[in-house]
Amino acid sequence: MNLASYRKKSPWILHYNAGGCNGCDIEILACLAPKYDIERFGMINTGNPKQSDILLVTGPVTKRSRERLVEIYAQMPEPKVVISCGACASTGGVFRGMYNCEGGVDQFIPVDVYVCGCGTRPEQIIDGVVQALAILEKKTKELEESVKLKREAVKEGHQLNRRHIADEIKPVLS
Amino acid sequence: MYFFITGLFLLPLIVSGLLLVLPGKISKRLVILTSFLLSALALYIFINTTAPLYFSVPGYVNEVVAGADILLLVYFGWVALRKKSGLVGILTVLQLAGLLYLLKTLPASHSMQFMVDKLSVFMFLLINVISGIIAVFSLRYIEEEACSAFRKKYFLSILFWFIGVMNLVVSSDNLEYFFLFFELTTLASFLLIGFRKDAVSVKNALTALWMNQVGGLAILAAIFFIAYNGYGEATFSNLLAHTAEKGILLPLALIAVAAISKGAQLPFSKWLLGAMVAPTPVSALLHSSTMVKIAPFIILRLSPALKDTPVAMVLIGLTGFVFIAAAVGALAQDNFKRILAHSTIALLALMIMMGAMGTPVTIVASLVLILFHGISKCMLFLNAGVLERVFHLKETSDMDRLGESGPFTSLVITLGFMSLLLPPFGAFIGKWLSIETLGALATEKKILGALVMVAIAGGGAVLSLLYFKVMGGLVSRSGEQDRVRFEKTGPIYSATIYILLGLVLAGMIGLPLLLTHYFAPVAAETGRQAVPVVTEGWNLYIASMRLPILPLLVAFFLLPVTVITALFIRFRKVDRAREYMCGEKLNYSFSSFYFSTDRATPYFYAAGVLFLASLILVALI
Amino acid sequence: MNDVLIPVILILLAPLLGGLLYGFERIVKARMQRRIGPPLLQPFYDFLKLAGKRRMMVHSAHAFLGIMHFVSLWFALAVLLLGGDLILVIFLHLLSTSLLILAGYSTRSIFSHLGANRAAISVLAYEPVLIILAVSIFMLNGTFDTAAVFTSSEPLLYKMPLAFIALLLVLPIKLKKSPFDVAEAHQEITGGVELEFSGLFYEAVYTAKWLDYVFCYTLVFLFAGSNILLGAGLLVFTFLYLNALDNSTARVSYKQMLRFSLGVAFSLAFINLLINSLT
Amino acid sequence: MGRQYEIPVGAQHISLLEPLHFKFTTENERIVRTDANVYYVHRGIEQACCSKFKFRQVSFVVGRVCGLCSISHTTAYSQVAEKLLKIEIPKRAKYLRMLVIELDRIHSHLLCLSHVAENSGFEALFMKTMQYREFSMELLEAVCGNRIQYDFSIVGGVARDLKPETGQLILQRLKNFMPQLEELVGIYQHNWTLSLKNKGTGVLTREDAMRLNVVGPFARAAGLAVDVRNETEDLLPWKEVGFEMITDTAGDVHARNMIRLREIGVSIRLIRNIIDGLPESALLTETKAFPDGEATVRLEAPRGELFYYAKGNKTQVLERLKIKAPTFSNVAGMVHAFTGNEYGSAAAIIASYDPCLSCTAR
Repeated sequence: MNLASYRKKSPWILHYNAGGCNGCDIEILACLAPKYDIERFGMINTGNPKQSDILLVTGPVTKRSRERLVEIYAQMPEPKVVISCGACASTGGVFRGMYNCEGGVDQFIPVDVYVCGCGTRPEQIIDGVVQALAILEKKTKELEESVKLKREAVKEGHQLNRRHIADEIKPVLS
Repeated sequence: MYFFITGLFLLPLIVSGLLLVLPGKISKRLVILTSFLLSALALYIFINTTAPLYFSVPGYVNEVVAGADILLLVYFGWVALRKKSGLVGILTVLQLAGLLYLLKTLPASHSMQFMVDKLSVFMFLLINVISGIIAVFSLRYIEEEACSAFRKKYFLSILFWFIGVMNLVVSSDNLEYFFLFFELTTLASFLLIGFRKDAVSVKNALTALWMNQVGGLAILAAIFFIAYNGYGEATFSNLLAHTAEKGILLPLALIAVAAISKGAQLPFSKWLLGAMVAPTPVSALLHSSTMVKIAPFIILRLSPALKDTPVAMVLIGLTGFVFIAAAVGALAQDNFKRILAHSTIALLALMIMMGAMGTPVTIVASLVLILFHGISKCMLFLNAGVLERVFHLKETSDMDRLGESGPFTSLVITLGFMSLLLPPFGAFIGKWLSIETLGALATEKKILGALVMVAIAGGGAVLSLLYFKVMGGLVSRSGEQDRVRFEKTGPIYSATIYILLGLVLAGMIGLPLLLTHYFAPVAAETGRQAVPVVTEGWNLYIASMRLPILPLLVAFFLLPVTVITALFIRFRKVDRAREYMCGEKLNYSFSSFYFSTDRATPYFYAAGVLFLASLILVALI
Repeated sequence: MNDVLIPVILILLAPLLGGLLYGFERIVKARMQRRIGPPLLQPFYDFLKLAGKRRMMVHSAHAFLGIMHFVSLWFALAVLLLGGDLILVIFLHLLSTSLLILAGYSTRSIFSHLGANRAAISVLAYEPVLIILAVSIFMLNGTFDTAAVFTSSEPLLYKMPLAFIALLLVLPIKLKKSPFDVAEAHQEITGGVELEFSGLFYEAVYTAKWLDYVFCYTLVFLFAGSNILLGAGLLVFTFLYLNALDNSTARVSYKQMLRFSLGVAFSLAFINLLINSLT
Repeated sequence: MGRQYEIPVGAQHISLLEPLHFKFTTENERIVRTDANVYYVHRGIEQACCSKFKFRQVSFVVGRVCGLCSISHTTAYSQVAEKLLKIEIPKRAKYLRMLVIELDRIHSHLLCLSHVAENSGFEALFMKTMQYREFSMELLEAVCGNRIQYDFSIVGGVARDLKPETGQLILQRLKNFMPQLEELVGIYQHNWTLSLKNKGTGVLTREDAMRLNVVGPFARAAGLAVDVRNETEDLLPWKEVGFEMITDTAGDVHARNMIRLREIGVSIRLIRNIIDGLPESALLTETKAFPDGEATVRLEAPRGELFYYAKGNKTQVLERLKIKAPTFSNVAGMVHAFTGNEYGSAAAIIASYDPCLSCTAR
């Protein structure tokens, strides 16, 4: 029995509206409701980036939302999956080119699943999340392998507050 | 042995005199040396005392005592005149009249003036070791005080004076002597509280004076009633010899009133809170080893006589009420020292209650509380001094992020508060024993027991909330350094606090041993009944109370070790993340809950007065 | 032999039992809300997933205190199940709570602070009730040892029904159930103290919640004495009661919680104590 | 550390659907001051409508201003464009617009109610309300072809016709919904813990409501009888289909819940009347003209008065389009009504305002 394969059964979602029209957001809310009930898949809407696996982003990224989006994304621990919900989150949609819009979510953070529609239907969101589960599992494996590789290369005793870097940077001109 | 005991009495007094005249550098060494010497003496006496020692002093001392009494009262009268305090004046006149009347009517044959039994020795150890540490601490503290060089010497001198008088208080048997020493501690505290000489200090010093004078007056009345009821000499041992007689109830009640006034229980709680204006070592001294500890000491001394009397019942009721009232009062405080003061009052109430119950286990509980509360409170107060001097902090609400600038201080304060609250610390064991014995009281004494139980349960929870509230700001920090760097507070500050921290931890580890070899014998002699302490496997039985050692041992790793480790531990190979701020990157201000008890305070005082009146009434009826 | 073996097995399996209980509760809750709900083993899937996450923390002290919260809670549970002194158990539980509260305070996170503030208030709300409960039990049995309660043939429930009601009233505070889940309050402070934990460290806090289930249900079980049938009945009743309550109430404010708990639950426990002492 | 505690809510917070930022300054969790920052979602729609899109396309763009009340936006824009074009639309189109607006109002109000329940910590009620809400989403899908973003109103009329069987379906589903609505009213009205959380919190008095110029259910709960449906008859014949004003006096969260629940009842009656009296006529008035001149339109969206101003210059592209959303009027009232409440109620109060910031910021 491979315990690791059960990991994908617990995706906790985090929802952020980066400047959309609320349409997709209320459909995400509808997903939680009894008719669609995504808790069947073990999903919880945590509202807390530190404990989430899946980031559901809706809406085109406005200039003010951009930093918050990246900040929240950075606070999520790997493995993490980003789903852009709806046309405007995926590409900017109808808002593309407006002066305060920066375009799709993938301009700033890597997006794994694009969900189409304006607005997306709950079924589509659920479908997107289920696709994300497979990606999540793949990413988990990748992460574990990379961690294994890294642990051997890193020497002890560096500064703690940074990610360890295997090799020192040598000055080009000496 | 007499020699050493006399040394314990006289050495601090002599040093006190010397400190006034010696130059600074020598007096510094003298203080440190004397502190060591006193501790060593107390330890030696403790080890070598097996049976109670009764001893009398030459006859002329009686006259000296009487003269000193009158002189002291005259001084109080002068203070009253100069500060225009009517209350102090009236009380002084009353005391003077009572004293003169007693001197005139009482037979002058004082046979045994002093009694040094295990309880006294127990107190010696507490007084001399803890006060010694405080004296050393105040060397540095008072140096930074803005006052003249003479007043600095004067301050140290009174500290030692205080220690000497305290040693005398806990070993005097004769109530007249006891009265003198009692009033002398009052004097010492009056001088120390008024040390800074500003308006608030003077006012609070006067409050302390008159409140303690009420206690003195009560003692005089007790002496009178002992003679009036025909019990002969007014000594503690004489009182204890007449246990279970109705006539001694009134003197007992009166002495209990004295204890309540010294112990700052409710109607008298104001003076201890006001004492906060004094330099911090004074607070440490008053709270941990001297002054307020007279209250549980008196009750413990009288506990065989008090036990199961109506007076004891009222006393238990009063202290139960004080416990919860002080705890609630503490919640409303923001000043660090005032919070400590309230928690002292609450715990003193518990000590007095345990003493008044007088069963073997409760006496052990009372003793455990006296000792460990002394150590923990001393540690906390000295840290308050450090906070004041090094970090310039007085209010808890300003102590936000202390964990970053002063990791050691914040660690010690956290441990200090935890030691008053949680297993496996000594003070907790005392509290635990109290709750368990109160269960028995609730079975026997029905409603009273149930009410007291409620007060203790509620008060305990309120205190825990209070401690959490204070610790909240202390431990908060935004990140971590690769290596912990303790702040430098100077050798004297850090040495004294290290010693106290060591004592807290050592007391906790050695608790099973201490219970068997230290507290049990003292309690046996104090309560006049055997205190069986048996170790069976992993359990320690005190009378019928079972103290499982294994959970406490594990709790040791769970609490102090964890809290200390938490400061030092560094997880490598774990990435750091920012705190969650809803995606924003702004800075926000923090605070804890605050509470206000302004409306309740008058009712607390009123209830205290009612209890006090019923204390006397019960004894009369 | 049996007196030791069963508790030891229970203690070792406590996280497992708590996890199952939690999973089952999520299903029951979902069904009460007319949903299908997650699978029974969902908490364990969560557990496995959290173990595989990248390790992140705010700082080491915070993470370490979270882990020690779990350890000390497990220990408190062990002492309870092994028949230890009830007062000691309550204070050991307080110890574990205090470690979590300290952890909450140790960060500069606003919601974590707020959660710790509220958790401290919750302690004030339920702790006196528990202590009174312990003393009431002492007055009936003459000992604080839970072992004596587990083996006594006369269930406590018949003698102290009011205390049982008081316990039922404070259980939602401990288990962080509506209407008294102020310390966790997802919509207000997004989980409170737990907020800053992630990955492996959150696992400790998450699993500690399961232990709390076992702890609370053991307290309920105390009321049945050695009568296992009654005990099972009480457990089922409490389980249904808690879920029904959770699903039919909104969260009250911390002040209302404190008022209710100290006013109603504490008074009930006190009246029970009085009745016990007078009879 | 002081006595004051600053609590941020947003941009990302579980109790928010949209990015907005509140900074609550609290004492013992009692709110003493609120700072609100609502312009996270500004996208620049107005400018785009006057430059990128032709005036017939704009009705689809302004629908994306807000997903909750897109029909109100498209209808309001269509109306303002029709005024610029100086055309009168067929009566059937008017009735169908009203039908969809009212259906939209039902779903929006139920969503708001469920959000209040969720933010009050009443998860089961959230689930129940959301479950009951699904019927309105299904009806909207049956009428317009999409669950949200209907694009139903277009310049000159409506895009789709209502089939008779769909009308019957609506009546049938509404009939089914009536007992459910009564059940919801019962819970929102009488649940003890919910009323602890909702009664007396977030109070906005009538005077403040008037002073701060609030609109919609927020104002009606405070006792102000403001409703565009009551005031204008020129574009949509509300009175003809039996509109009725509903107000309350308490002005707290509970009153707002009650207003919404009762307005759902009114909407149901309106829908029944509309379907019963649906006139037969064309759906669209065709015209080849270009917009010219200036015009304003007011329309009652679920959140209150929606205001459109447009200016045409006889080209395909509008010269100016101005949208004033109801939440914009309410922001001042929202910030005001927090003061003195527990922070614990703040999430519920936010939800009870039913803020729509994508409308406000555009």
